[in-house]
Amino acid sequence: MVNLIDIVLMGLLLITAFAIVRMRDLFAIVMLFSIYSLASASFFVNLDAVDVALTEAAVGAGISTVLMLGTLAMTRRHEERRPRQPHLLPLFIVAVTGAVLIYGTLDMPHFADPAAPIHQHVVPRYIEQSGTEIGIPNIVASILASYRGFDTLGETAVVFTAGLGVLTLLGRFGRREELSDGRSMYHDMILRVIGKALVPLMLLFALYVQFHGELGPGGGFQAGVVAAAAFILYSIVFGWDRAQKIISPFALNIMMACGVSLYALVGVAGMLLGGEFLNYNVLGSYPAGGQHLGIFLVELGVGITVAAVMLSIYFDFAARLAVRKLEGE
Amino acid sequence: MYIAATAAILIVMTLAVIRAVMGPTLYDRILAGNMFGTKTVLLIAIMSAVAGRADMVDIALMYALINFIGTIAVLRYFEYWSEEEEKAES
Amino acid sequence: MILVILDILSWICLLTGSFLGISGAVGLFRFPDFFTRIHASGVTDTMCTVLIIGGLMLQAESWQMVAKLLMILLLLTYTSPTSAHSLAKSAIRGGLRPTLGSGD
Amino acid sequence: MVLGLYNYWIVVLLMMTGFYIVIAHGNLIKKVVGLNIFQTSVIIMYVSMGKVRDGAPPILTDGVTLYSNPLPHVLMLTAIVVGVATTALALSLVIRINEAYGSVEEEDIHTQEQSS
Repeated sequence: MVNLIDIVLMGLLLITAFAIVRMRDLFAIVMLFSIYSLASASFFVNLDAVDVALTEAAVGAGISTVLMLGTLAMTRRHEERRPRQPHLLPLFIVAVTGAVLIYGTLDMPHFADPAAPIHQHVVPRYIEQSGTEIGIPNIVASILASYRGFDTLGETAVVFTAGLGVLTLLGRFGRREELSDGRSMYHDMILRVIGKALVPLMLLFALYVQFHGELGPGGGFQAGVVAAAAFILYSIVFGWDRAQKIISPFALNIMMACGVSLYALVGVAGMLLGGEFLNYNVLGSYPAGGQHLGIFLVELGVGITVAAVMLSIYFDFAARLAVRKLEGE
Repeated sequence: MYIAATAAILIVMTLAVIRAVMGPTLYDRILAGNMFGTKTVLLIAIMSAVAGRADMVDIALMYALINFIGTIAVLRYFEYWSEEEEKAES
Repeated sequence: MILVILDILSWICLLTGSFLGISGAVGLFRFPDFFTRIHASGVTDTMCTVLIIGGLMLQAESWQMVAKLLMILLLLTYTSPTSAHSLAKSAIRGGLRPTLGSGD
Repeated sequence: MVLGLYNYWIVVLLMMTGFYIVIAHGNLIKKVVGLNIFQTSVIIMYVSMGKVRDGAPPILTDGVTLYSNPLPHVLMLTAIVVGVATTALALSLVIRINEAYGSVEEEDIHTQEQSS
């Protein structure tokens, strides 16, 4: 059954990708891209990558679709039909690169081969030892937050930097309370009622994903995205100006920085207590307890940063849209 | 029995993708995307039932929540565009 | 005995659900215009979800699984008619009209 | 013998589709979508390398000994979130370009640059 799902989903991915190449309507492209990412996420579940699937589900169908639609609202909807130089050169480059890559795959071990080199080094130790060394069932979480905690600190910093970048590119400083992004969907009663019921559910689910991440799929990255998505839903249904009154952009900027700092401070705390940077063993009275505390705090930091960055990015886009509307009038 | 349900859902997904690629209107594409989303939820639920693991159902739950946002966001921007067009006409 | 009955019930649920799903997809694929298509998918989608998730619930090994599936069921029964409704409404507002028959 | 590699080949095809969109199309938004397709296909590549036949998801459960490889999952999980953050950055650049040049087509921007 794994292979059946695998082949069908691969086929669907190919169909969507080719359709995206041919399509001119950018809106249709965004829709197809969201289908593409849904299909790839079910593909990840099929290949046992539950954490990756959770992330892709939250990011691909939610945040990136919303951001792309926001961009389309501010630019234009159609790709200009314009004869360019014959497509032969790009096609040739692509064909050559593809042929080289396929030649490269010939040396790779077969799909799902348990004897592949990738499964022989480092990983057996993670799988065998993480249960006793870290003491949490989700191996992905223990690698993410503990064994490779330094990597994750870097990634969190990258997310933070991207958030800052969007803020510098699109954010307008100064008063923006009087702006609004126009008629919200507030007039639609069914949507309003359902939205009101769903937002708290999503926030609850975000907390569940955050704190259950050590036992099942989940963790700071996913939880942050879901929390941001809840506020985005609120903002879409009730209007951006209302959402801003609940959580102000200034507070978001502070949260962005606080999350990364929390992560780094946990590392420094390890150093002060006599271990290495990001060594959680020394945080508690016994190593596994220290690991628990460390992973909990680190994931919390990641969650706060990711949620704040995603929401701040969305608010920046919405603010730009509102400014555009104001200038257009 | 699971395999029959899986096959049925995969067929539905394929038809939905074809509809999304063919169009012809944007609403058809959104409808197909929405249907693809609900069927993805079901597919993942079945996969986790086959694996017998309750924690994989979380992913399906996540989809059920997020897919809704996608659809609503699309409709929101549709309204935005129709406002723009109204303004352009008046 | 009870297990066999549960098995048979869940099979019936899964099979009917799959059938409904496929009929909805065929409708989505074959029907002539947007409103008939949304009719096809909107009518079958919810029932298909209820049946398939219900079938899985009958097979579930733990109460945790049942509770989570129930959550999915609730969410989908909330969101999927809502999005179908908003979509149809938005299509009407966007100027799309059903193609009507020739009146014969 | 070669059939065991079909997964990687389809991934290469997907990757090249994304690459083609990036180099052959002039619309900046479409280029961003192309980059995203490329990125997703790289993620699929890594995740397929991590799959072990009959393996379980890498969450420790009693009675299961064979797990799929968790390391690619960790790397790709962060890559997805970083990917969406950088996509947002790219999109905001596109918005600023559109404000400055009034177009998101590469050729329009180029001609405007030439004439000024």
